[in-house]
Amino acid sequence: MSNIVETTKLTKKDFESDQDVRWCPGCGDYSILANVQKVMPELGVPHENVVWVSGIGCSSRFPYYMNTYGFHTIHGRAPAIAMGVKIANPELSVWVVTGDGDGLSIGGNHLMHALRRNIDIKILMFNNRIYGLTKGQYSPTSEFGKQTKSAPTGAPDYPVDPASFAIGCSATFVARAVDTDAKLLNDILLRAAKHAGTAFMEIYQNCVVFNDGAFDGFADKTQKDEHQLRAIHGQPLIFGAQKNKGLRIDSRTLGLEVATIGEGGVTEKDILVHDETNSTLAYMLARMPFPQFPVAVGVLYAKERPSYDETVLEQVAAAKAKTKPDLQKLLASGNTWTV
Amino acid sequence: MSNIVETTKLTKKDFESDQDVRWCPGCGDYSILANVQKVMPELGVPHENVVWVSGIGCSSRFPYYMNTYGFHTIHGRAPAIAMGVKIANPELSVWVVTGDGDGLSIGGNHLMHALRRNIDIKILMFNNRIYGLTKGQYSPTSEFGKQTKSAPTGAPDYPVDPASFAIGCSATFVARAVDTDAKLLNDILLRAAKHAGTAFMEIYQNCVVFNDGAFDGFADKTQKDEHQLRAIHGQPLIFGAQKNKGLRIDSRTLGLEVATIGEGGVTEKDILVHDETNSTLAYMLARMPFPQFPVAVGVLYAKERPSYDETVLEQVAAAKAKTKPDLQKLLASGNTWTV
Amino acid sequence: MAQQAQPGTVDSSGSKVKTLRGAVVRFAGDSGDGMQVTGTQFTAATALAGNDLATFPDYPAEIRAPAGTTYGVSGFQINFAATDVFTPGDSPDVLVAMNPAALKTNGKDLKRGGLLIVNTGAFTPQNLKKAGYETNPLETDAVDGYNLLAIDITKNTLSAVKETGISSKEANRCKNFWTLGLMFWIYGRELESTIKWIESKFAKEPMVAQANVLALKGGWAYGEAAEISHYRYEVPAAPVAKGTYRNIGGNQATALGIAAAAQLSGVPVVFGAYPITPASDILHDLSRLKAYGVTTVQMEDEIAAVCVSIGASYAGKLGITASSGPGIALKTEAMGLAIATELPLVIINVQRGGPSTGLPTKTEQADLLQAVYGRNGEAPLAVFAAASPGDCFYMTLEAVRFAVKYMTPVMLLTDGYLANGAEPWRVPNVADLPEIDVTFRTDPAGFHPFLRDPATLSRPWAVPGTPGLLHRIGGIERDYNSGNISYDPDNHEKMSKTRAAKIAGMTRDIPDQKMELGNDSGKLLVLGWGSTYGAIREAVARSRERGLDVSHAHVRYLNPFPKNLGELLTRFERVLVPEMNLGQLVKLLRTEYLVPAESFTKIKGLPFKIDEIEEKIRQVMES
Amino acid sequence: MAQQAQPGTVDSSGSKVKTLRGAVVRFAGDSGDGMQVTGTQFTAATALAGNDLATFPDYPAEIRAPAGTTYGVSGFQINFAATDVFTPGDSPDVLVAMNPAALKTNGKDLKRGGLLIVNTGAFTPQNLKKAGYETNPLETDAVDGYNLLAIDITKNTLSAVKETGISSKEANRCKNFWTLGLMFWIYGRELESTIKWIESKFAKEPMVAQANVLALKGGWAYGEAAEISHYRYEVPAAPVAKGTYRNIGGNQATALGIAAAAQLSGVPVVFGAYPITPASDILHDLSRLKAYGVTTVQMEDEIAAVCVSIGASYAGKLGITASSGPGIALKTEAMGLAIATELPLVIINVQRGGPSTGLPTKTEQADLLQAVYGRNGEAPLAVFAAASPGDCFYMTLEAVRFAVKYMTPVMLLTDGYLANGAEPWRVPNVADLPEIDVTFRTDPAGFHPFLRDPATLSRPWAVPGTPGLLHRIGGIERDYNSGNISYDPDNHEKMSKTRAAKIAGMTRDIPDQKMELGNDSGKLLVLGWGSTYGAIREAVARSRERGLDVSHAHVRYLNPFPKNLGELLTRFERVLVPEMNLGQLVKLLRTEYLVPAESFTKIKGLPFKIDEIEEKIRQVMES
Ligand SMILES: Cc1ncc(C[n+]2csc(CCOP(=O)(O)OP(=O)(O)O)c2C)c(N)n1
Ligand SMILES: Cc1ncc(C[n+]2csc(CCOP(=O)(O)OP(=O)(O)O)c2C)c(N)n1
Ligand code: SF4
Ligand code: SF4
Ligand SMILES: [Mg+2]
Ligand SMILES: [Mg+2]
Repeated sequence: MSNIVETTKLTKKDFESDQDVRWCPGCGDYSILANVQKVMPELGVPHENVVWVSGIGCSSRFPYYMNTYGFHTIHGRAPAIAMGVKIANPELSVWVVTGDGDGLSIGGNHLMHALRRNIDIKILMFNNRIYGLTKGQYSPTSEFGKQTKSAPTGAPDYPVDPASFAIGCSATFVARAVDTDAKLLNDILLRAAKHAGTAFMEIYQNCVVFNDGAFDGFADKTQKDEHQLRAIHGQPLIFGAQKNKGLRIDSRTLGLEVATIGEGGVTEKDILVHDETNSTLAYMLARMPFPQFPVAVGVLYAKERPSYDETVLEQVAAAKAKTKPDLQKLLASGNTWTV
Repeated sequence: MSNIVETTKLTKKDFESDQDVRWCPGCGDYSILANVQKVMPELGVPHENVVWVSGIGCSSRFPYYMNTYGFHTIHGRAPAIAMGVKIANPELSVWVVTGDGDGLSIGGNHLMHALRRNIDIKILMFNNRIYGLTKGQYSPTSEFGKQTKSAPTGAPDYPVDPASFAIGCSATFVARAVDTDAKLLNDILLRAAKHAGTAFMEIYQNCVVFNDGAFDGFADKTQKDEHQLRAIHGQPLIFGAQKNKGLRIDSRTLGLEVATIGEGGVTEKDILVHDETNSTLAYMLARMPFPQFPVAVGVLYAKERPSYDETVLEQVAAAKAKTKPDLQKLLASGNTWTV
Repeated sequence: MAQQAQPGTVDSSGSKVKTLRGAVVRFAGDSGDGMQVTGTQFTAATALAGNDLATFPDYPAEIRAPAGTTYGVSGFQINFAATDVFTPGDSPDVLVAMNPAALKTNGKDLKRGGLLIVNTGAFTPQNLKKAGYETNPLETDAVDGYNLLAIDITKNTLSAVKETGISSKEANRCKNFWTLGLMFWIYGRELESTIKWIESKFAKEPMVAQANVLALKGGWAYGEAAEISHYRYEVPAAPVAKGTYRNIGGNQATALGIAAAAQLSGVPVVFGAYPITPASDILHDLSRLKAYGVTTVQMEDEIAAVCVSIGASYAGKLGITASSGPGIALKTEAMGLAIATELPLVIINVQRGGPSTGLPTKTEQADLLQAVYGRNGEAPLAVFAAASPGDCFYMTLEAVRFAVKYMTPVMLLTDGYLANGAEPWRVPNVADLPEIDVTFRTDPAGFHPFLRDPATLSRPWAVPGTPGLLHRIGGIERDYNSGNISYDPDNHEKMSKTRAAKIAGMTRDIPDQKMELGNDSGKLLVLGWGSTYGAIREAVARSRERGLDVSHAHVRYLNPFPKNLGELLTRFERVLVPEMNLGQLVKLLRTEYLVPAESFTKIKGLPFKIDEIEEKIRQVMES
Repeated sequence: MAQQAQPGTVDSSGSKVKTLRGAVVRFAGDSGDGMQVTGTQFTAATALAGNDLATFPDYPAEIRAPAGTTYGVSGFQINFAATDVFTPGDSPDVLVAMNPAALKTNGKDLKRGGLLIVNTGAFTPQNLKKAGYETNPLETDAVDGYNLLAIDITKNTLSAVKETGISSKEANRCKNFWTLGLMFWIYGRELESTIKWIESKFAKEPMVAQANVLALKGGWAYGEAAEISHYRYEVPAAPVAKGTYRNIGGNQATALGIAAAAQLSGVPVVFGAYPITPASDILHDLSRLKAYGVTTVQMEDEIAAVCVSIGASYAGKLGITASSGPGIALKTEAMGLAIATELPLVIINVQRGGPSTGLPTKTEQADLLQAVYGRNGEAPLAVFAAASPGDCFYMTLEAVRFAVKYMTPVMLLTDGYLANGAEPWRVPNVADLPEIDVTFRTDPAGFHPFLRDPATLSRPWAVPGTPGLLHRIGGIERDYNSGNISYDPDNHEKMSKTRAAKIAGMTRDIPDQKMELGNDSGKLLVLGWGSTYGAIREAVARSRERGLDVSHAHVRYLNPFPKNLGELLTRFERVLVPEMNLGQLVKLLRTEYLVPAESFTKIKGLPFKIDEIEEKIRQVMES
């Protein structure tokens, strides 16, 4: 493929690589892949400036299927490698794909540090609440007590919630989506692309083989309206098939509750309005227990803060403005004597 | 030391090892050590059942100075090793000492997983916002822009707040203290000891050599009353030299504010009451920006949840109740044939 | 072993049954075709018939590849004979190909003149295309030189199970049992045990059970009816030692070894793990053995997994961890801590193809030098290796025995081939198993954490909870006596040399190197380690039958080597070292004994074939 | 070099000045006594006087130990001479002990008959007790056999600086300059450059500056006044090559090498690091060189540090990382990825005492086998080593040059002794430095990511951002041509052998092994690597002066070895390999060349003394 291709507007097809896609038939990864390929041309980034970096897992095979630059690295380390790519060349649009195991089990630390540093990379975590590639052990997002191959009498671990973890790590962009929800995926991918810093997206992804139907309670078309709450900045946090339920807060106990508009004198004005710049609210939305509460999706939190790469670029520019590099002088710096 | 010692009530002296304490003169670690040694006898745990595990760093030398069992391990891994100790012998009282570098930089992942698993170990993180042992590089808790040996033009990293990180990880016990505040240390250590799960304590610790006075703004005796807020369950969140300031929340914006009692009609009733079982409140308290807000200390969050070790013990007991181990039978399990 | 016809007997139907010394059979089909079940059932029946055998499955790398693709092909090979069997066999004598993709990927392996059974029902245009065939190979010269038995197994199965009224989708899934029935007829196996297995497996779905039984019988009936009795063979029972046998895979044997170690030592095991292919099954098996004193802990990564085991060892339990490739690499630093603090620990490395992620589902022996040398500082590590699936059990016990006796980590090397391969295993009598003695220090008198046993140089195991033994240890160099931190130069040298001497001194307890086959001196010694055992054993046996002066020895203790090994090597004119790497044991031998041992390597993610080694022996003897 | 009096000259005061070939001086005092500054200033003046020299500081392991304790003693040793100097010297000829603890820890090293200068003002009962003395050693036979120069330096300093009116606490801190003044007098050094240094250093505190200058002059004046002119020596200038010189430490040289690599190649560096002793200073130095195209990234751990560098290399910058001991161990897995994906990367290992945390502040050479062998799978790694502080500069350039030319990671081994030691270094002319050619692939025609240069077997460096070269790479085995995932057995063997051949083929560019000293054949070759250079060089020189037929060669390229090395070894009757470990290079030599090379080891966290090697050579020649 040559330069010429880049001058015309790219299409989804341009982002499809020549490799056979080898996920299990029916895997949620397919839908995410298709949607990402669809969104990519929208970004207006030159084709050759897109890089996908991943760790290890079913999800992490993603870069092979994208016709962009791609690096399938080692388990859990994608954020650190992606950071190297971005620092080496800030022109690049750097995307990371990781799984709940790759990103939160072995790779939790790199994720935390990427998030707090706010390096301008976009992280998609495919959360299927299981280790797919190694054939079905429980992951850090699996439910307490879940029976799997490695826990026949139930996982003794309490799970971590990716979004509230990210918020606790001072992330600047936290969103949630569902593998099959094209519209939602599209929205958050575009928002993430525009965010100048680390964008973290948790995508609920169905593993048909080892954890089928894990999210049916809210992801299934029939459940979606009643059990998903689409958070939109500046709009009330309303959900329900009738769009008549909303979230309210008790300011003394700081507890959330579901209120039904029209019942007991509740009006839309009583419903909390989503403020994506409020991390406390994001924290509460992320942690709502299901099914007592709906699952919050969309952009839970977004707030700009200087990105790591930006700060480093400024420092380098400042250093270059101050010092003209002269290697000979550098080598001879300090006390010298001549014989 | 023989058995006989154990039958009489232990004293602080009993917990002092015979090793020379080799921190820099004036280091905040001394005060923490002395207070821990003072509290230990209060726990009523047999002397030989106390184990201190640490990673690497100035702070991590701690176990050598405690006359208990002690294991000075490798950088960042103390929580995992301590978990092994606890699982191997649930009778033991297992304590971890770590630093902001040891626990949040290289060891952040193990910390996260210990916290979510809720294994019954007690973690003291000495936060001096610097790498002490390696002589003064910035740490994950150092301020953005801090100038150090490794960042002469300022750290480009945005820090992570240990307490809100812990809360985001679904910790069950999160407390804060100051190295020199004996009373506060005493209180949280005792509370932590009683908590059946992972107890996380962040202790602000002054590094006289590489980050002297980092906490003077609120830790210094002259500043303490005005700039520390001691959170006590069930009591209003009041602080200030005059004890006339308190925290209030705006239930629509979910923002905290400082209100002065007696001004503008504010009474004590308007002040938020601390509920240590509310993780949202804990999150807000942990993240209050200083100096606009006071620094919250004490038990920010505490809520019981089955501990990992308890769950595992139950599973083992259930398995033993079901199966009487018969090695010969086990070896001959599955399809067999006899020749 | 070639499928050579021998003077035969006559079967019930009156046809001549040829008697064979043995045969290699491979089942290949789509992942959804149930080839692993077919293979396992064929194995069980073969074992019951008294043959010696070995098996090897070949899973696709993908979890569930699309139906009909070449990369979705799943295989299972069995080698069975009237004599001792040491490997799953080289080229199959019989290949069952359930679809075009299976033929495409496996066809080239079938021995010239071998029997090729194909399910023509699956040779649809669509499947042919998916497999990359432009024309139907059954109609070209592609199958020339084989005995082709082309049957529409799909159709035959459907008609066999019709009476059950089962859905056609489910009926179609009975194909593998129909095929198995045919294979049972060919080799004269009893149907009984498989019927029983089907009935218990599908107890909750009686219709499915019935259909599978009918399919099985249908396949057998087809053999009887069709005029194919010239394909019927008999492989007489092998003269094996008396006892109760079971089939065992390497990971299974390792897991049983761990449970046995807990029982024999009386010290419970804490098994720290993080899933990784091909080691995960050890975790899976052990997670069901809580009643046997094994607690499994699934940690957040391999570093945490080894650390939780180290913590457990420190607190007086048997800390064991297992991993592979990248996971073992990650444990490097923590293994150094266990070496430095002299704590017992067993690290099981189920080797796979490298470097980096490499070939996760394939086998290799390329971690030996890493095991022996791969840590910062002088960090001596005992390294053992298992030679066969069943041997994993015994070598696991050895690893634990040495770890607790010498208070030090031991690494046990197995590999993907051992892990997934299987062989009949004589169930040992528990009373005959080695004792694993553990003494915990309890006496405070004169106690120091590094007070050494003068013979083994081992330090006392003094665990938290013991009154009067309070002490501190750590990764910074420890004083020879007190164990406190010491920066003293002479102390460091003394400690370094002591740690080295402790490992070197294990030779005291390591059995002398014995010969597997042949004389203990002569022209050529073939020296192997690990899973190459079977191929070398058989290749040497065949070469000896041809009159060559060649012997086989197999090293199970790789660091330190058995004390007589050096001397043994000097008694041969030449030493050949076959390895599935680029030459690693050979490096250790050359450095240790300055012998010009020669390397013979294969690094294809696949085990050696017997033929390959036999051929190499011939070459070496001629050169 | 022994401090032997020679026919001397007469100094300004008319007293006889003995001329020496050289001397070893050690300054020792409390951490707060400013010994490092004293040593550095003495070094600067000595360099200006034209002597060749080498220095080594000895910091306490603690950050800031309590005053007066033995573990708080800080030392600085300098060896200077009228001839070439290769090490900081064995036993000092002169020991300056600023307090009892300094005498306690250093006294035993002083040469019999050496000059012992003590500050009696610090020999208070309290300090004596802290140092563990029961009686004042100056009053016992402990100092018999030394030339004791007991001066109350504290009191003399206070009176020298009195006129400034400075506080007595600050006055007391001028002791070191008083001492330096005395030493300057003894060795006839100029005060000028030090006075200038003081004035610029304390520019903002003129009173402190004045006091220090007065102290310096006071020390000198004391020498003139006291009747000690029999202690006055002259060491003539050394005949060194013309040029501009500076003093350089190993870490400093490494950092400069990295900056130079960025400038010479035109490709900026991304240096990923996590602090660790003794490697951290490379990070510190580089963090000030942003203008030179070096971006430092302090990561959350060593795994992230190597990964950020790999990411940068992938994106077309020079990825470099540095660490030590446990940190290097942690990078193991990721290094495998860089090897597998064939990306340039330089890993600097500043070795320290091991295993595990070991002796972080002490030196050792025990990571060589790990460097060569310590990864999962067949993961060949180029390994180079620097021989002296200044050599770190050149070997860093070499490491980068090979990494980019061969598209592969290179590990450069230095150690704590090189890192902290220093020597005069002739500043190279930038125009004379080797070129570092980098070509990025830009042509899409026929591009494949693993298309190899037929000579080097190196793949193209095709970086994101380049139009038309979109491709994917990863840690799973890659197809020989397309780079796509391949599980093909033959491909894996081909790729494994190619990766090995690529590293082996570097011999093409590696300079032939040259002799450092002596003939290239004969009775004994002493073969070293790394920081043992100076001690071996000098020991061989002295042995040759004594008429022994011994030569010295020093290996800088350890994997692969220079192509003539094997042949060179065979030209000597015996080969002796001194190493600061338990014998690692010797293992590589034995395995590679089957030569009975003999090992001579020291593993005390300390460098070899010249005497130790000389003595060993004598023994070997006699046996
Ligand atoms: C260092 C290392 N440890 C373990 C593995 C084995 N491994 C591969 S993927 C995986 C977990 C995958 O889980 P997840 O990230 O959730 O991805 P999924 O397959 O579910 O998409 C593990 C444990 C590995 N490849 N490398
Ligand atoms: C694997 C590894 N990497 C790096 C180091 C070097 N190191 C020792 S302590 C430390 C940081 C200490 O910081 P912190 O935990 O905050 O402890 P402090 O000294 O400040 O108490 C580092 C980087 C090490 N010992 N091991
Ligand atoms: S195992 Fe699960 S996650 Fe992996 S490809 Fe299959 S369905 Fe998808
Ligand atoms: S360096 Fe800082 S943290 Fe470390 S001992 Fe000294 S004062 Fe304490
Ligand atoms: Mg997953
Ligand atoms: Mg710190």
